[in-house]
Amino acid sequence: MIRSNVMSVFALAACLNMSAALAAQTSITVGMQLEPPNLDPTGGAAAAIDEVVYANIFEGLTRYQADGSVVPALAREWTISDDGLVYTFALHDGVTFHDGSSMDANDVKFSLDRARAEDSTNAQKRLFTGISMVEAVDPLTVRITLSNPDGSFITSLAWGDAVIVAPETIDTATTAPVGTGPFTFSRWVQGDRVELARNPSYWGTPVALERATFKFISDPTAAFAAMMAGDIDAFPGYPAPETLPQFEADPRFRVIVGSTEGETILSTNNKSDKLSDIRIRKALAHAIDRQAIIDGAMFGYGTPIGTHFAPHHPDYVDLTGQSAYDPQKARDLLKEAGVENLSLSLKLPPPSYARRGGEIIAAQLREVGIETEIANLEWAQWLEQVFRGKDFDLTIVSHTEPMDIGIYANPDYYFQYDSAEFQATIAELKLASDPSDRSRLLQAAQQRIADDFVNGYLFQLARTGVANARIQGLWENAPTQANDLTGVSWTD
Amino acid sequence: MSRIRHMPRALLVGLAVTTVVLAVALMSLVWTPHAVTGVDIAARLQPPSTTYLLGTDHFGRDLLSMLMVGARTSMAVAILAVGLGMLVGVPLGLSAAAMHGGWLDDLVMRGNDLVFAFPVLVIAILITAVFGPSAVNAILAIGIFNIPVFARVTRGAALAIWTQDYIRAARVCGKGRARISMEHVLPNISSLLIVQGTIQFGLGILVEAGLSYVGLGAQPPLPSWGRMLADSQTMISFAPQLAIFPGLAIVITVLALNLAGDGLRDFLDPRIRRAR
Amino acid sequence: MNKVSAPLLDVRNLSVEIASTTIVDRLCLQLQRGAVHGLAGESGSGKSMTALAVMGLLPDSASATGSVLLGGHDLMSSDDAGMCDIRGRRMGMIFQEPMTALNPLMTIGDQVAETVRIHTSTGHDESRAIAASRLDRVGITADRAGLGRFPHELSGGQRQRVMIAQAIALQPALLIADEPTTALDVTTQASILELLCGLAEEEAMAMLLITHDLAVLARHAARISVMESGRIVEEAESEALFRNRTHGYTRTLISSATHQPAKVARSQDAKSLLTVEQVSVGYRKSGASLFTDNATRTIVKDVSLSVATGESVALVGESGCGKSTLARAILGLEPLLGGSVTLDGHQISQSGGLPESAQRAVRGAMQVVFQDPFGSFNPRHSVARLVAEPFHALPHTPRGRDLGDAVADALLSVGLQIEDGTKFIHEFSGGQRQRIAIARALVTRPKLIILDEAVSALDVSIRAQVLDLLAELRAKHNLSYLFITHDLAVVRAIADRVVVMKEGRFVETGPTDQVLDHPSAGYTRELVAASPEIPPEWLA
Amino acid sequence: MMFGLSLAAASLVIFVMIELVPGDPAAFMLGINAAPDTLAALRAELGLDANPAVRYVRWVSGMLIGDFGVSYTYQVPVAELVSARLVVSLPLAVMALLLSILIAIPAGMFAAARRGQAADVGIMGVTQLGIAIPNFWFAMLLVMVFAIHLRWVSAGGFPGWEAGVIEGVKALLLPAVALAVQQASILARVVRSALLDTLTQDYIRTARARGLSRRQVLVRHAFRNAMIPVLTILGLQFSFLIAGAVIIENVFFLPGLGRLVFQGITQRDLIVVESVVMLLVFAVIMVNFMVDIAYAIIDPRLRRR
Repeated sequence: MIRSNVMSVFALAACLNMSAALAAQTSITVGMQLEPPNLDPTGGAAAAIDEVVYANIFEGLTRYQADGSVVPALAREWTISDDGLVYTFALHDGVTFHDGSSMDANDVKFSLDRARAEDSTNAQKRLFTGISMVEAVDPLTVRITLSNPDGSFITSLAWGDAVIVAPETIDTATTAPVGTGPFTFSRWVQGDRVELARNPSYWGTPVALERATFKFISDPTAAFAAMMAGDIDAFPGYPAPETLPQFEADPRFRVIVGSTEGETILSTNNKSDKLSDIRIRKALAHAIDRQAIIDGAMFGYGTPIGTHFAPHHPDYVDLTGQSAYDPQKARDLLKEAGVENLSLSLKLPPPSYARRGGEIIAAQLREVGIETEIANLEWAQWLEQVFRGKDFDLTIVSHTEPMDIGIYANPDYYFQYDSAEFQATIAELKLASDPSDRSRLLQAAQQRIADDFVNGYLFQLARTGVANARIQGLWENAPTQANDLTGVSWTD
Repeated sequence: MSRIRHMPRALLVGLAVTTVVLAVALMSLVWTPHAVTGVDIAARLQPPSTTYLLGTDHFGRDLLSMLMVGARTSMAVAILAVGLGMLVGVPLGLSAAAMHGGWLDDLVMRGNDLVFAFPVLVIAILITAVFGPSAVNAILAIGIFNIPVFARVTRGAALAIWTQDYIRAARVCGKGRARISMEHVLPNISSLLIVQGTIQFGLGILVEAGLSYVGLGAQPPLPSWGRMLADSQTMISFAPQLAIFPGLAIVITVLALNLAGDGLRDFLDPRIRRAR
Repeated sequence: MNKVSAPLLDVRNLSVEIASTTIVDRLCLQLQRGAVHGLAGESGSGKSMTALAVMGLLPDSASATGSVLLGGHDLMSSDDAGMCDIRGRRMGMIFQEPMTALNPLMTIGDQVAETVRIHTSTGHDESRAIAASRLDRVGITADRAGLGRFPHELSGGQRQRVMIAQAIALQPALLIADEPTTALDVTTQASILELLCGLAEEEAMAMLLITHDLAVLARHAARISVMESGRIVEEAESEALFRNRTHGYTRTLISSATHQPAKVARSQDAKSLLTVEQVSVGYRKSGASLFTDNATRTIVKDVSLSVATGESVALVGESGCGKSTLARAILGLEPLLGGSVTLDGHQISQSGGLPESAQRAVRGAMQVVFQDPFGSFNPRHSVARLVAEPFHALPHTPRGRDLGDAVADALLSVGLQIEDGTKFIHEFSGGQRQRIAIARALVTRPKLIILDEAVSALDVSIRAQVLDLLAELRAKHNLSYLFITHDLAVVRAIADRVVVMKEGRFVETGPTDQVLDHPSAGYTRELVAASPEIPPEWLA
Repeated sequence: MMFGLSLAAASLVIFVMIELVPGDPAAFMLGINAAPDTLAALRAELGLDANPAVRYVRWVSGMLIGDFGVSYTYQVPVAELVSARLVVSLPLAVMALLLSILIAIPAGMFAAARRGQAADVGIMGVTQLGIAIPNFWFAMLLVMVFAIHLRWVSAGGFPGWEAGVIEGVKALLLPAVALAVQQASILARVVRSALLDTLTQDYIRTARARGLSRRQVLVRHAFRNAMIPVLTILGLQFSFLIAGAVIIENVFFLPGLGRLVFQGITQRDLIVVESVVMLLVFAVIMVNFMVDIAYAIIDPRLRRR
């Protein structure tokens, strides 16, 4: 399933798994724009939690790699029954939690049962709803039975929300997480930083870094200053793309530009009486100059998209031509739809792609005779008014979850797209296992929403990072929200 | 000893600059060198030139035009906020002085102390969080904190007037407290209120800049100096004009208002003191 | 007195200018050791500027020329450092306002000792000892606690004694006293003057006593210089000055000071106009709770008084005795704690309050004139509007032309012009303002006017004119006056009857001549004895 | 008595104000795909389902025994959060205040002593400028010059006092300067005008007549008397500095109280906002109280016998 949470719209995590060379410098300070509210990835939704703890402190049965592939982690290997309902995992031997206790099948059972329990506060509870039973066969074997076959179950287990925790320490995990990862938690200065130290008794390949500090800087200017002043060694989700040319020109730094799973869209309330007419939505699409937005808001970083799908995915269809920038056509469409003096609300969440993009879109819409009333909202307000209250005409948001086109099949989702045809396509997709069928269905889904001009499709969010030029092993792209430091090291 | 008679000159400069800023702000209603609502990405971040006297911002908008409209935003917010403070604060202060020692006086003074005890910026942020960021709510947030200022200044000055014999004479004539407040007290503290108003005006511009700097002032596309600063901060090293000119605009305007306020204080009535 | 010895202070051709206005004009003055020299003159005559010029303490905006020799040493050519050395050591000065002339944050001992310490190398303890002995000399008991007291803990008279102590700490040769007793009560004034003159004689100091009050000089000064508009118009030995009255201005001053308006004849059996019965007035003490009983401070205690139609009654007493509070209570500006006030047969005030209508019925019948000619008028209203103000809320207010006529009448009757009605108050002098205040009081044709220290702030010559005006108006309109004052000379000039008040109570009541010439109460005797007077035989 | 009443009134105002803030902390914490039952479970866990009166009483009675509640987002006791922030905010405020005093008092005295001369006009001109400069802008310029170009100090952040007092002070230096500029300008003007006020008093003339020089009069008599208005302003400034550094803390990414509140507001961590605002109000009232005590120490007229 697909996840789209508020925090994750900022989330620009990184990956690149390289061999770690031992270097003289063994500590790193990594900048992050948002501070995690707590450090328990199984109890909180914020992407920032995973960005600190994923792969560093906590590990799951499987894990994402920098290239987006899912590989075994705590599970050495697994077998799947022919009906696709029973998964049997063999665990690594000799894995211990940071408190010294050993990790075994009971911990796995505890973690998964806890996540799917009635009173669970796991933000991705639905990942686990397909599980009907978890059994600890022996200390190193876990058997999981599903109620229905699920082609993406192994991927689900790689999510940060599915990491393995110990029952003895879970109550304090929010402030003192205890996992099995290569780093142990040392301390958290709320509002400033989280410090990690190398786990000397790590079961896997030991990491090169002895200490790692995540420092939280929300202000883009402060981020720029801290980076320039050398206070921060790497800022994978660097929030001020306008300054990247300066870093590029400076030999001290390396700019890392990668892709994210974030489709940045002009979300349109399809049930709004002003926008229920497809001609008006089409007019909006033609009124928008994507390149101007990418240049103006992201300073050139970003790939135009014509539908809700990541361009780096093999099944991506480039449909940008279908909604090419054509203000005259937009005006004609509006005339055809018989609307004049259209005035729309444009509610913008905090990230700069939304705030800056919003101003540009407002200007572009004004060109074709559509007035917008901009309201800059905080996330909490955005959630309340836009996401839950559906009280909006337009908003700009980046949907950063991988493969999340399925949200269009939910007619109650905030943009309220209700197409029986599309829903049928997705239902079919869920049952399809043949790769070419899946590919066909995914492409059909992309085409459908582009044809219906559900939302304005702007660009795929780039992951712009800056790092000290001597650091290697940082993730380049963000297949999931993480700052995996396991492969990071300094060169001389 | 050479003495520099600086006050009248400062007053003149202050008033002149304030007038110019006001005039520019008003002029922006009918004319700016370029439109400020249009976005022209191709023309972004241009250095000052003959076409764009102060250069362009990250959306290709003319900085000079933005500053002109920004002046309007800042001035309007500050004037209305101070107006709100006066409109509520002055009657409160007048009544408190008229009822000196009574429950109303107590209530007004306690209320004042209470409001003063709250951290201004934090509450302003809260207010905009409650009602949503907008110029109107910025006016409200700044205005609320102007109320106790004017209430206090008015009360202090009015109490001094109430001890004058002409107030006693009026009371002997059977005039009521409300009438005396309007007829005798208010006209005699008006110059003090003008001075305080000028100073609060300058402060209002600073607070407005701070609020819009954190994104809680006037909303785009309406330009405001504070947001212009916030937007351009990261570009200061390659487009310094974007961060320098709005900052200078704030400094110059506030400076002019403060000079005018101080000058007016000395000019209108050398006896009045800054009320605290 | 023989003038063989060289004068201690020799001022020659002293001129002081501020912003090219001459304040002191080619003034010459010689002072001898051990003698008190009086400097008399009305406000603005340049007396204080002369003193400040001698001390070298002129404001920065003033410039002085001429020469000031102290013991042969030219002060005018000294720089500030040189003057600092002389001030406090060779000459000391006492100022008028004891309430503000001492540093409120410093103990009196420290302030007196400071004079010693900055001029000598005396140590802390020794300078404190000197301070203690000097305070002892001026009558402040110099036990340790005394030295450690702060100015606010002392009365006005005591503060003035501290002022004297710090000025004479190092036994200077010259002491300048600028209106040293003007702000003090008459009984305190007498003792302070005795102290000063005693010191001058005992310590062989030359003293320059500056005052507007000729009677003070008549008693205390050996020689007197009379100043007018920056110049000394006459200088003579005291008695000779009063007896000869050579110069016209001196004559005016002396006659004004002793001026008696023509007595107003009136019927003795006139009916009572104002009756004050067992009135008490007070305040709730600050900080006292609403629920405690004895939380009030009573200012006026159970007094009764009546004023007949056409009668002029003076209410006399020292500051804080409650006379102004009583006046305000009669005017309805203060609530009564007990008793009642009746005017012209209508009860206008009683404890617990009366409805507004009770006062309105007789509002026009009673008016007031206050002391301060500067604070009595709203500076933003025209004189006509100011004068017309008492018509407010009268049952039958004249309008339009009638109103204009009434205002014009009132202005004319106090000796002003009709055109003056269009002017603003800052265009008038103090004396004219007091006339306007009287016009305002007259405009409703009242029966009673309460005059609260109405002539106290005026110079003697102006005061004489205003007193004449009051007498004339009283005769013309059969007015009653209740005159609140601290000045017995004024009482004598205007009152038929006098009431002496002390600490909130009446101590003596009776016809003016009888009370002043043959006082029966001890306090009245004290008051009369302390009031300075020019010996009548000198004026014969 | 007055004290308690003020605090009670303040707590009520704060609570009501916070009640009005739209946005559900639980919803914010769980993100946009939270299931309704998860949300309800969290709301119950946070105690958000009780009625406002109960929550008010719970909050106030908790504070009375030093329990400020548990942060919704961080899930640690608010008291812990606040004390961690105070070790940054308080030293910052103290440093800024000290800087401001060190600059303002000599400057104000110097200007007062040379009233109307070029030095006075110059100092007053600079203070006017100091008042007119938005401190966040000034902070920005400071960072550009001292952190990025000269690299003398770090651009922001706080290493913690365990990194050493010198490191801590160094990290707070630029923010303190940015905060102090405006405060020092205001204070210098107040010092000057208070001194000029007292210099016109009668007792100054008396002291001059005693033989004190202008300088002696300024130091021995005028200064102490002028301290009273200066103290008033200092009290106000300290209160402002504790709470008013929100923007500056953001510019320098300092983990201070101001940023905690700001973050609390945007993340709907209302219990933190409530408690910190209450604490700030309490601090202001305390500071005022201490200023009153200081008045009494300086001015014998205000001492109770």
